[in-house]
Amino acid sequence: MGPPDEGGHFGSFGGRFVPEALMPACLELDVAFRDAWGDPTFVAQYHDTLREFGGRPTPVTYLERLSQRLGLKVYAKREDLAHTGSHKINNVVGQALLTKRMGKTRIIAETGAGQHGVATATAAARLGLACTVYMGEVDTVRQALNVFRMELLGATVVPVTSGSRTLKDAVNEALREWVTCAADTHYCIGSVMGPHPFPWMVREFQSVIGAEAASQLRDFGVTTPDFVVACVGGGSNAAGVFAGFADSSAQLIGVEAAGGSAVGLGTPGVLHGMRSLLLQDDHGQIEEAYSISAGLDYPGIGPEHAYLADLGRARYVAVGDDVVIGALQLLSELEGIIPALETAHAVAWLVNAAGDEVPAGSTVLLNLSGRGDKDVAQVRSILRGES
Amino acid sequence: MGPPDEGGHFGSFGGRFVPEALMPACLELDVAFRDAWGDPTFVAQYHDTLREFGGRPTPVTYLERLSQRLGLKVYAKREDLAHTGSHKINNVVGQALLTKRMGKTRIIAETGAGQHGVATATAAARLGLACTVYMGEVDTVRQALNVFRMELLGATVVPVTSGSRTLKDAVNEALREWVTCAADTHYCIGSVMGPHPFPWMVREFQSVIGAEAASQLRDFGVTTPDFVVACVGGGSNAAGVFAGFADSSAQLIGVEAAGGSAVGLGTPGVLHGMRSLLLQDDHGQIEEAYSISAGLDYPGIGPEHAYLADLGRARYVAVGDDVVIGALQLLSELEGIIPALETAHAVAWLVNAAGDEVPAGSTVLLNLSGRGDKDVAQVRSILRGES
Amino acid sequence: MTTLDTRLRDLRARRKALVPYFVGGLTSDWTTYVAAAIHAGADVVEVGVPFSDPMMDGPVIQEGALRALGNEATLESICHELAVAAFEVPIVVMTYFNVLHHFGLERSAELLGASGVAGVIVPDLAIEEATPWREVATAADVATVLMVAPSSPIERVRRIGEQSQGFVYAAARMAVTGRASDVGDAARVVQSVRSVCDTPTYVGIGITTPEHASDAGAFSDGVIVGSALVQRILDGASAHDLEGSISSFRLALDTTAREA
Amino acid sequence: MTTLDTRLRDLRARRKALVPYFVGGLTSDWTTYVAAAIHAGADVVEVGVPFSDPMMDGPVIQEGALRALGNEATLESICHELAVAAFEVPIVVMTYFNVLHHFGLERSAELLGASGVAGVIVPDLAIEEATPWREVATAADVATVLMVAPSSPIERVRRIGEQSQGFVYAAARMAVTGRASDVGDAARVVQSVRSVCDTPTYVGIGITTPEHASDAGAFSDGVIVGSALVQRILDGASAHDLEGSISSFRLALDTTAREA
Ligand SMILES: Cc1ncc(COP(=O)(O)O)c(C=O)c1O
Ligand SMILES: Cc1ncc(COP(=O)(O)O)c(C=O)c1O
Repeated sequence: MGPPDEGGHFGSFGGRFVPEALMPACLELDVAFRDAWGDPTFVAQYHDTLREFGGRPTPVTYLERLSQRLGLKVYAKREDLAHTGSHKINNVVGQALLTKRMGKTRIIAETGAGQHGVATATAAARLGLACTVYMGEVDTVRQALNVFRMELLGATVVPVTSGSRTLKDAVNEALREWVTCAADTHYCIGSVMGPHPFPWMVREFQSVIGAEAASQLRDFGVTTPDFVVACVGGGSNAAGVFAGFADSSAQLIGVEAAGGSAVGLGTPGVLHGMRSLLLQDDHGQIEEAYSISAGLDYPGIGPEHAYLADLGRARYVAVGDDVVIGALQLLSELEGIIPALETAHAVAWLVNAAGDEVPAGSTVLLNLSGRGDKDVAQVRSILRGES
Repeated sequence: MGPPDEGGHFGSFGGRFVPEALMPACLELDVAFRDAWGDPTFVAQYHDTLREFGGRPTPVTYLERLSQRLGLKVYAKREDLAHTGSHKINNVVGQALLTKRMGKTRIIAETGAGQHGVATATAAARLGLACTVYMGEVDTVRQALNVFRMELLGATVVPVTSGSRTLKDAVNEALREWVTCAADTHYCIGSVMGPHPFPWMVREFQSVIGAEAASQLRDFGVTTPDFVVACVGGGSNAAGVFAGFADSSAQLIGVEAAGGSAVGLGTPGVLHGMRSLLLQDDHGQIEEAYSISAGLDYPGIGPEHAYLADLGRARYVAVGDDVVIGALQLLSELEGIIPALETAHAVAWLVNAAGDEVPAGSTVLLNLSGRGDKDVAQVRSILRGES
Repeated sequence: MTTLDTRLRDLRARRKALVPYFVGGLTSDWTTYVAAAIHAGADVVEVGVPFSDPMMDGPVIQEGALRALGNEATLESICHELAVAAFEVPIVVMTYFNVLHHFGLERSAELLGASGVAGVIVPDLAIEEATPWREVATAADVATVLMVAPSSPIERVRRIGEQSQGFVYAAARMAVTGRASDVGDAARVVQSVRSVCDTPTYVGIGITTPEHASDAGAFSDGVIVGSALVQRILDGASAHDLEGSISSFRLALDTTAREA
Repeated sequence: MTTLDTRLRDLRARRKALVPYFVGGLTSDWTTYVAAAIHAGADVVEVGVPFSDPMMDGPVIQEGALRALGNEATLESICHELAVAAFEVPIVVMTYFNVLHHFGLERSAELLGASGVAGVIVPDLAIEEATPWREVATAADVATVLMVAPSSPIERVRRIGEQSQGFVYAAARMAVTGRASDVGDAARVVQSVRSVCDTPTYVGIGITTPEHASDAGAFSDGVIVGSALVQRILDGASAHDLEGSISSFRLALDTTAREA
């Protein structure tokens, strides 16, 4: 997976569709990121922070009992063990360090369920940056504990009351806010989305997942897995793990939520600064995604994924809410790892595809993007028929 | 910190005060543990499992902003990044592997707030052992989500309705159950307590904390920290980290909850199979501990700590509930790490002692025993004056 | 040169341009507000085609868009109503790029042109991505009005100035649409536009009162008044009520021009 | 040899021992239950001194201990009442080690001895840790009764047999106190005790019905009946009611002995 063109295009996707007011900030960021990413001192600082603070490298775990059950060899990349409980920390550490390097003192972010918000607040606290997080009002109620976590970390959480009051509106609001304060504030976007250079930059910050996993698999004697499987909301964990295997023969599988399947059900469009595949109605109005997992509740997908889908280099599949809980239970019981509901989508696909699309005996790298602690209350109510 | 004598005594503490029915199991365990711990294959398996599955080594993080605030150099050993969110995993992985080695197929455990129960259920799931967890009925209500987590992991949770229906009664009940099933079942105790060989064995399994930390501190150029600080419930995380510095000049500080301060307020007694310091009334009836943090709610302390206190090798201090929340907030805001309430006791002591008992400029190793996610709802209600 | 270019250069010779903004489809009789505005002295009318995710708009115009979407307003329905109304002053449609993209760039340009729309403002279409649209729009004689922001460095102002058709939209401040208490950085922005091109330059973003209009009119070629008017419609003002407001903007601008 | 050793060897020559268990302090008139039991043919009475954390006891005796603690029963109060009652049969106190440890080993032994208590059972005091206590207890002529479990390997049974005073407590099953449906592994346990020593051996843990008593009586020197009786007291049975129950245990044991 190479860099996009100068304008941030991956094939016909990507680009930079933002108000002129934000173009200078996007261009400044592009220059700053290129410069930093080519500077061994910055790269070392990024890796050191992730190691010393973020808990990297996360291990690869051979899932022996799941493998037996499925007739496969399944290895899990354990992003659930990263600080704050998912891969989100990789990205925010990179962006927060870049913020300081650019001489900015404040960071803003959008968040859906709160994972990216908590991660951003965490990196901001650690580095002494002010932090404001935009969160749909509906989500602030559903995820009140994450609001409190962000506040504990010293961040200000702003409930977004516009539109559908969920994630996509939080992105809109963060962008609106960024217009007013880009001089001293960096917008720390939470996935491989938004205007260039975000999709590329976030992928680069997440590619540590794939780089580590490729070398860790070799320690297990696996040169190239047959499949690399990751769930896809915006697509950052998938992009990060795919990056380690782009030049290999591994089949790359991105698993979307059926109710947020931008590749499966979307059409090309422009939102949040990028051209990509989007869920939209007949008039180009963006539709809301719906998924059991808040982190997959996004009506779009990162532009690079749209491109990989176009090329056929990665395949995108969708999994319905109905099988996700079962997959979460299976992994918990067999391996002692309660995955995030987002991650459980990837598990669910694998369980279903084993012995079929994924032939018996295949070697699979599953990106275990996050832990399920945040979801336990929800899963409990679902299993009790309370929701 | 050497091994206890053959009968499991650390000075006048420890020993094996159990019904005859359990003596054979304790003796068998003693033999099995000695044998395993001397067997490089087992030791490698233990370390491999912790590395591949448990997320070890956990990093040491230099807490730059807290250090500045306190005028100290504070390093944190990040057990919050271990799988399931605390040091508890080190112990349960060791005991679960030993269970298999002994040819047993089932594991039982007590739990208070649920951390040790979740960790045990996790290790049992991973290794394919059956698992039953005893939990005070009061705690099953207070910590319903942890009950559900254990169930997700395939464990059976038995609410204990005897006595005060909390942790100490759960230990009693687990021991009672163990009497009936020791032939095929291992009792996986959750701290450095219980009859010999538990206090010693659990300390050995936790000493990975101190061993790692000592070597990681050297990477920071610190040969010997001036202070090593850990919170103490039963005392397993403290024992584990102290083990790396026993032969050094570091001052070892164990921080108890004021309402569960077995060293500060206890007297020698016999409970749960060990002679140690206990909270008890004038007639030798055990008193309930009370602390804001469920994990420190134990009326005793591991026998080795009672011994270290006697010797003066370690110092035990107590911290009241009132300063714990502030310490949790401080670490969250300054460092982006929300600690467990248990851990926050150690932070609270350090904040208070900085510049006084802990002279300005001292180097401190803080054992960050666990993450605070489990406590966020409680802290929120406290700060809102709801409880 | 599009027709809009010609008309607005002519206009400049006569008076300061007053450009009220309305949300297409906000009410079933929304075109009567446009007519009233023209009657009160509007020189150009900006008509918003609603989009679900209007990232350059503040709460007032967001609310307007939401209501219009609730009324099932679409690019086609609004174009149709504009075609029927056939207003005498130039109409400039404001919408987000996805609306055009989804309908098809060429198809959109043709529809707009055929409906008598003179130009478009697409706030999320920066110069870097604008070329494909500009080509088809120009072919349909639909001008593409570009925006200059206070943050735009002079090289960008130059490129925007070169490419913007009809007029240059000078953003008075680093903010999304909404009401404000002054004309912000407008003078500096207009000055930088003037230094690189000769296109008429109108000030928008935060123009809320006739005083703002007269302030901005002193150094620019006109003003765009959006949220201040839309808020009144949201609050229930009739087309007749609006006419009064717009007249006072007209008066303020004309007075400024005479004094200058 | 303690006095209890002598008395129980004498007893063995006469009949199977019936050892009912009561929780000291469970009711204010708890000693009347002891008296009734003796009247109904008890040979020895086991009296529990309650402890907050009775880890060898099932729910019934736990509940009894909890109530007794609620009544502020202590080692001293129970010893005092036993001293006043001065029962003619040997009294064996059952308690947990912390109760003695806290009061002081020597002081406890002296208090027990002075109160006429003939022996103690301390279920959490295994042979490995028992010596300091045994020394002071023996000095006060208080026997220390030890327990053999189904899990005890023969070498341990030998050591327990050598050290146990008064009788050997043969646990019928791997369980804490409670009611059960049979005599479990008692025969095997008693047989292993018999193979290593000549001390009278009583079966306890789960002896619930007169049938169990007669079963166990067939191969042992006596039975201990605890939870079955305590449950009745918890349910409100009077001393007189209990007397009837204990008589039927007596009858069952005596019949067995005659048939053997
Ligand atoms: C655990 C986890 N996995 C996956 C996602 C989806 O994001 P992405 O597709 O960017 O990896 C989220 C988002 O919150 C998440 O929390
Ligand atoms: C995070 C954490 N720290 C400390 C403790 C106290 O246990 P110990 O003293 O055995 O380390 C617990 C117990 O649950 C815990 O969860």
